[in-house]
Amino acid sequence: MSIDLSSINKKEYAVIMKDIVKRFPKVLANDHVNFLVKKGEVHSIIGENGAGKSTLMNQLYGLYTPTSGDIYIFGEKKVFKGPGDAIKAGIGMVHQHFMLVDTLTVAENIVLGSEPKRGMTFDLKKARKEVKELSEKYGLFVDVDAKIEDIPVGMQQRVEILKTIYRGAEILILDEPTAVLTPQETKELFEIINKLREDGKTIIFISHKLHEVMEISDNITVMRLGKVTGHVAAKDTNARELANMMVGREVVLRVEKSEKEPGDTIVEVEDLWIKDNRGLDAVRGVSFKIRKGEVLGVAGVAGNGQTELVEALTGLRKIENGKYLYKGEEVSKKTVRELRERNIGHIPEDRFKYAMVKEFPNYYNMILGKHYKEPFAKNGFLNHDVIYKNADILVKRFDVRPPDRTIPTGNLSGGNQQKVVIAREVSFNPEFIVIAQPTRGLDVGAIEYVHKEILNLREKDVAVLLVSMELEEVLSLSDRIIVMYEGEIMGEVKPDEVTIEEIGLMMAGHKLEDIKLEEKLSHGGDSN
Amino acid sequence: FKVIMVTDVGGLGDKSFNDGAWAGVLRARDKYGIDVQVIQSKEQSDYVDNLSNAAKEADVVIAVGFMMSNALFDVAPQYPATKFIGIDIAPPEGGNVPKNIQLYLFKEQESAFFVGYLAAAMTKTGKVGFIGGIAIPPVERFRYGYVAGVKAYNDIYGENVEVIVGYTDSFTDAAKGKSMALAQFDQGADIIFAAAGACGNGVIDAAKEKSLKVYGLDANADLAKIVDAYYEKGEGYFAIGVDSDQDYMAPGYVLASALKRVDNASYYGVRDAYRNRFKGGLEVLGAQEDGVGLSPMKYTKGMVPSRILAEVEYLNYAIKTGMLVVPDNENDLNNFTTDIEFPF
Amino acid sequence: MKNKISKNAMSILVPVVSVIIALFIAAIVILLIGKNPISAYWVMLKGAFGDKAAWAANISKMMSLVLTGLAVGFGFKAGIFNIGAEGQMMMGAITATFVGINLGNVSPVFAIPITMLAGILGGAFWASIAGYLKAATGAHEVITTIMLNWIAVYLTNYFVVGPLAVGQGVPKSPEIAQSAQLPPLMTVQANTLPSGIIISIVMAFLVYILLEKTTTGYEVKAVGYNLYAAEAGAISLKKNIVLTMAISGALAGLAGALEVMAIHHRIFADFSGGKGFDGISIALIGQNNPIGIIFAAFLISSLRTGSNAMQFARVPDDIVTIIQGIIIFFVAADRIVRTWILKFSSPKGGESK
Amino acid sequence: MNVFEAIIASLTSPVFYKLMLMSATPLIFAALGGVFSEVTGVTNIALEGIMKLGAFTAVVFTFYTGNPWIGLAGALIAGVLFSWLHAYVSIRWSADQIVSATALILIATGLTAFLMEPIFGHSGQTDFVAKIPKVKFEAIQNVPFIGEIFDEMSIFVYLAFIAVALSWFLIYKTPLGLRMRAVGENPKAADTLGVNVFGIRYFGVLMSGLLAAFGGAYLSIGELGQFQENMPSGKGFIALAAMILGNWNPVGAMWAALLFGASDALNIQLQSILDIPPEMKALLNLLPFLVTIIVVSGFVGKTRPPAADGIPYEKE
Ligand SMILES: Nc1ncnc2c1ncn2[C@@H]1O[C@H](COP(=O)(O)OP(=O)(O)OP(=O)(O)O)[C@@H](O)[C@H]1O
Ligand SMILES: Nc1ncnc2c1ncn2[C@@H]1O[C@H](COP(=O)(O)OP(=O)(O)OP(=O)(O)O)[C@@H](O)[C@H]1O
Ligand SMILES: [Mg+2]
Ligand SMILES: [Mg+2]
Repeated sequence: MSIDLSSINKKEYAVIMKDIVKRFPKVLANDHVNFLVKKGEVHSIIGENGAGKSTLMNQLYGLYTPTSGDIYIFGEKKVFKGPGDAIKAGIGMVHQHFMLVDTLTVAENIVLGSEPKRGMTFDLKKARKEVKELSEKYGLFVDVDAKIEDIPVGMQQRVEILKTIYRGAEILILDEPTAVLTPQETKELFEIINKLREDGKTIIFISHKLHEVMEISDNITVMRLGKVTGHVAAKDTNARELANMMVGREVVLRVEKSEKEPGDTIVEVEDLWIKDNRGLDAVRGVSFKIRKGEVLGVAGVAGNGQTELVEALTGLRKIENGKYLYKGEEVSKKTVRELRERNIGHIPEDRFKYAMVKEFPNYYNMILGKHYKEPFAKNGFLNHDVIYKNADILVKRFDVRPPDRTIPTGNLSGGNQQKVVIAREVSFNPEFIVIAQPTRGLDVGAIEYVHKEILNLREKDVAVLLVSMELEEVLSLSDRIIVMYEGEIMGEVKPDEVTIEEIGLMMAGHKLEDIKLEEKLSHGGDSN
Repeated sequence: FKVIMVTDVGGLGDKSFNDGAWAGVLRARDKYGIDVQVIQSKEQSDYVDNLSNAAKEADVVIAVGFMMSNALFDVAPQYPATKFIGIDIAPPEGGNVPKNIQLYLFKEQESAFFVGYLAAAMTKTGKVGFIGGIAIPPVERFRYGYVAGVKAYNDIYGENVEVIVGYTDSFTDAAKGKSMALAQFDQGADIIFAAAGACGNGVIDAAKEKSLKVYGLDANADLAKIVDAYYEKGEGYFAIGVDSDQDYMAPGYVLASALKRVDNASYYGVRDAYRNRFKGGLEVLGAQEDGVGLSPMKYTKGMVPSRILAEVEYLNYAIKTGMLVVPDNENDLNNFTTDIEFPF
Repeated sequence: MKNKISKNAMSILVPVVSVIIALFIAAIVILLIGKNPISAYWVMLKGAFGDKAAWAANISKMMSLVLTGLAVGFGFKAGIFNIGAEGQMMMGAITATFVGINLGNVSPVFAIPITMLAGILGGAFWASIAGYLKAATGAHEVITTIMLNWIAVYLTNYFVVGPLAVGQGVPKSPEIAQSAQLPPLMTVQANTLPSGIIISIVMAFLVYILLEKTTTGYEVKAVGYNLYAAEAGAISLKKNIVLTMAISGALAGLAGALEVMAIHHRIFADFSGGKGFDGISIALIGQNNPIGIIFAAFLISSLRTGSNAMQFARVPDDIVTIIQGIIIFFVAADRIVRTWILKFSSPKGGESK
Repeated sequence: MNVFEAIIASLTSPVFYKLMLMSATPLIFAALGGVFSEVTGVTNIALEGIMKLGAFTAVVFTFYTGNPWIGLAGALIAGVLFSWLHAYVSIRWSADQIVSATALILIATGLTAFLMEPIFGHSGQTDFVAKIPKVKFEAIQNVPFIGEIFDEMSIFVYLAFIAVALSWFLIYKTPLGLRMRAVGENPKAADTLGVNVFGIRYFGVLMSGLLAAFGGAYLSIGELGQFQENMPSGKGFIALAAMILGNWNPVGAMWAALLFGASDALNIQLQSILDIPPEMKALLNLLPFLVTIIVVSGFVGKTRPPAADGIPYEKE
């Protein structure tokens, strides 16, 4: 599938990528890709994990050099030696994994590489001023003097966008910008995108969330296995059709959970207090119960104590105060190992950091946490036969690809890494499991899979604490939902008895009873 | 006729006993036209290997340095046809020296005695310093002799010159030697004897720096100017060298050197072997045997009153004739007194 | 990808080629000072392997190098940089000597293991200080082990001129009991082939088993690769850091004990001769693999033994330090070497990747 | 005099401060070198080797030209060239930085020992050469206590503190410094903004060579006028510790070096003041090392290296 450049008006296009081939030592990541973006449009790219979206964009941004193929920016042919060239050509990119320097301030991050100077010194004052002005102009609120490590992801996202605007980007690439945002933040982002579009900027948007793509795009390009498999205008399609185009089969976008009566209470948390890394109270007097076969969802904007809660419940963080009862036993002072001994499982939110040892082969990652116990070990010696067999079974049962127990887990794609982690935790037969952000960055196919596994756990009478920023996910999987704001619980609701607005209000810090009260007042006799 | 000298880990260039021993070997070469070679040891466990290899090739093997004792006594019996010379090496614990080994030890205390006396006589502050490397026996013998020399001066003149003692715990860290010398100068010492290998270079440097300041001279000032300045100001700082004649290292600032004629030992040993007069056994070289002594003080003679020079000369005579025995251990040092009276 | 050289072949080829390059560069240097490199190397070869005595000297050196290499390599596996093998080796020697001279009249069956254990515990204790400080306060092990090295040096000096001093001459401790001395495998004139080498090699295999077959090894590696995941995987970081340091120190301490028991029979100042620091090079050349470390230790001991002999060809032995440096340099720059190997082995020349 | 009085006597003497500065100066230079390299993300445990080569080259150049300033220049060039080897393999070839630095230490040790014979005709230590002259500032000279401290002080001591100030300024107040810190924390982020990651890292490592060589030159032509085989005697490693203790910050590294210098000075002075047996005096030499350990674990706690320190940056 080649395009004839003479037949189109090059001037109309902000970006033309023609016949792009990008070959990595082991994969053909882009296979003769043609990709055209009109000036001033929002153009989305969708596709499964590993389809080659990021790779394509990295070439547009000068990070990778195409193996072959040409790039035209505003009709002019360009060869980028590095991001510097791309920046000069008016391209800005917000990467899938944030490219921020944690220890520098917001202003420093934004001006890095094109710093304002006074004499030979770096003019921080001017940098702060310019950033402030820009942030006001586009409504991208940031705290210019805060260090990146101290600000929430939503603000980090805005910093990333400001970085591109600061350099005068005309073409903005946003690679999965919403993966870590709350619905509210996503909404704000879309407002910003619309503002930028009105400003005449061209935007390339990558996302796995099809309803977002539907909402924001003018045009959509679908990629599969390194190739472009389709172009559609957003107005001519729907989410289901897009999903099918991406995956090449029917996908269930929303799982249905069974009707089920939960069992006895197994986890009971009362007035829990936990501190964050800086020593501030991150969780403040939280209480809840979870019963067997029940999924308790935790919703909330990231950074409101969920991470600390998860770490505390799994023994990774000290509980300052309060009760943590598990099967009637006080376990708040127990170590990770002691909790694991009691069949408490954990699927951490940061896969790379907490869930696996990248360098270990799959068979080792599949025993991490019970590696010292029978049948995997005896008298301090590992039982490799059992370990291999265990891995073979899990690889098969959880459909890990490629199906090879010896591959270092770090060499798998994100979705398959998550499968390894889930396989491990499920195989440990937990009675209580803490699951955090289980589908972050995964494509629709993989998400479907993970959701099914979580419901399977529920079927098996496991108590599940599910922390997720995906409201959809929490709503569809949980039996009950608690919403956290600044370390406190704003309220507890059942998914089918709550509206998105109500949850949104709670996430913004309104207590459930206040919301109910207000509703009663405003609607008067309407409801009852 | 081939001679191979094996150094200890200090190696050549220590401007101390390895260099001294090699100088003696070279003297023998020039005199007798023999073939000589040096092998340097990198670590303690090389000694056996190097001595053995040398023994296979040479008629005479010289082991330099007390560190090599064990290796020498292990190797020598295996090569009865080769003659071994052990410099600064004491006999094994039992006391029996294998027949093919000639050992040389030194009465370091005697040479240190001279410089101790000299320092006590020359100090303007009533305090003198001693800087040792690691407190090994030869270093300690230097200290005993030095302190005894000061005591002798105090006894004779009813003075109370004090000795400040410090250890760098290294034979190589010149920077530390310098710092320690500056500290001792600060404590009131004006003359310091360094028995600390290459650390001593730092001590000499410190003395020079302090003196330059007092004299108001620059670093390249010639000797005559230094001597004049010393007399004019009536004070100055000195280092005292060790082992070989180190006076040249900073002319006018090194008062004297306590010589340990390692060169004589290696020369005697090679000469005897060459002339088939090799006896084996232990020989302790003192002032009497020209094994230790005072440097000629080529640069500083003009700064020392002739009476003091004469007294030192007399003490030398006293030691050589056995009138005076310099202590070589802590106990004797504590009990040391002298009733020497100068005949002039 | 036409000329595929297997990963295993490559991991052997790289050090071998590095050695060749280093010898080549050193040959040029030798030529520059007007000596004949071929005869110099020939003497060196003979010096390292030429006769039984050469082998004995060579293996004597190798004995503790294997252990210090293992000590450093084990630390690296756990993500800990133990620069302190030197000090741990000295402490091991001190404790082994302490026990060895105070044993009285017991049978070697007890004396040997007890003395050896004393050395192991001495080294382990010394390293554990750094491990404990890291675990408890976060003190960087590079700082603490460097400082502990110096302290060990000064303590050794103190013991041999102070409380343990014996006899005149060399400042030294008394000889350890006859029963605690490891009998040599073979005596060639003054050189002995120490039986300690067997212990070293066995230790290498034990470390291999520890790393590959036990839960301890699993945990140590997990912590080394990713301490966050390890912690979430029910592995106690603090316990592991202390344990890793202790094992690393135990290996170095054993090196000290073997030097005492098999070779010197006592301690004296400066007896370790930098073997602890050599452990770093050896671990690196052996790529932290216990079996690789055996060969790396043998390489270094051969170079050292050979270099002593090379002086008879009137080539300064310092050239060997340079050679060792160049070898390690190319081990570091293994990618350069790989590229060269690929170029060289590919018929067309070039075109890798 | 009891120990307490001895310590007071020592601390109230100007010589204590002089010795502290002398002992700290080479450490400051080398530790700054370490900071430069590691701030950009390349570890450099080769400081000891670079100092050694710097000390040696300084003497060699002074020996041939008679001018110690040319000696200093020679040392700096040698330091930069030598550290380039580390930079080249670490940056261009993603070499393991600890391995490469270990190699440099060995090469420096071998090379200096090897070259001494052909150049000076003997090994072990070089001949004496001219030193960089000491400086005097009349203004300081006349202040009572302070004047004595800075009496006859090597210009290197002043330069060390100027270097601290300049380094701090460069790293924290200039665009280049911002880029250095960014590259050391997150090279990829810097790269995506068009910052030349490799170039900055080269700069950091070469600066570390320059500064460590400065420290080496101080030891040889700054104080002694001679090179000795053992020359830095482990000071490069202690500087490494000072860099870590100073939390990879020029000013912090300076304080750490001064702390070490102070405990070293105290050891030396106490030996001169206290009347204790020789082996106890020898034991006092432990002091600086003990103090460092105690400070590291007691007071400072965790220090944090640049996030990308020691990790090679690879583009694709
Ligand atoms: N640096 C690289 N080296 C080698 N292979 C790579 C590299 N980056 C990507 N690939 C390969 O290219 C393929 C495409 O990856 P890419 O990151 O572009 O996918 P993607 O479409 O962005 O996926 P996702 O939705 O997960 O972000 C991957 O499957 C991988 O095999
Ligand atoms: N820098 C790299 N070098 C070599 N291979 C890489 C690199 N980055 C990624 N890969 C390869 O790319 C494949 C997929 O990686 P990638 O992270 O792009 O997955 P993905 O399919 O995009 O999944 P996800 O969206 O969950 O991250 C893996 O097999 C991995 O080996
Ligand atoms: Mg990806
Ligand atoms: Mg992607």
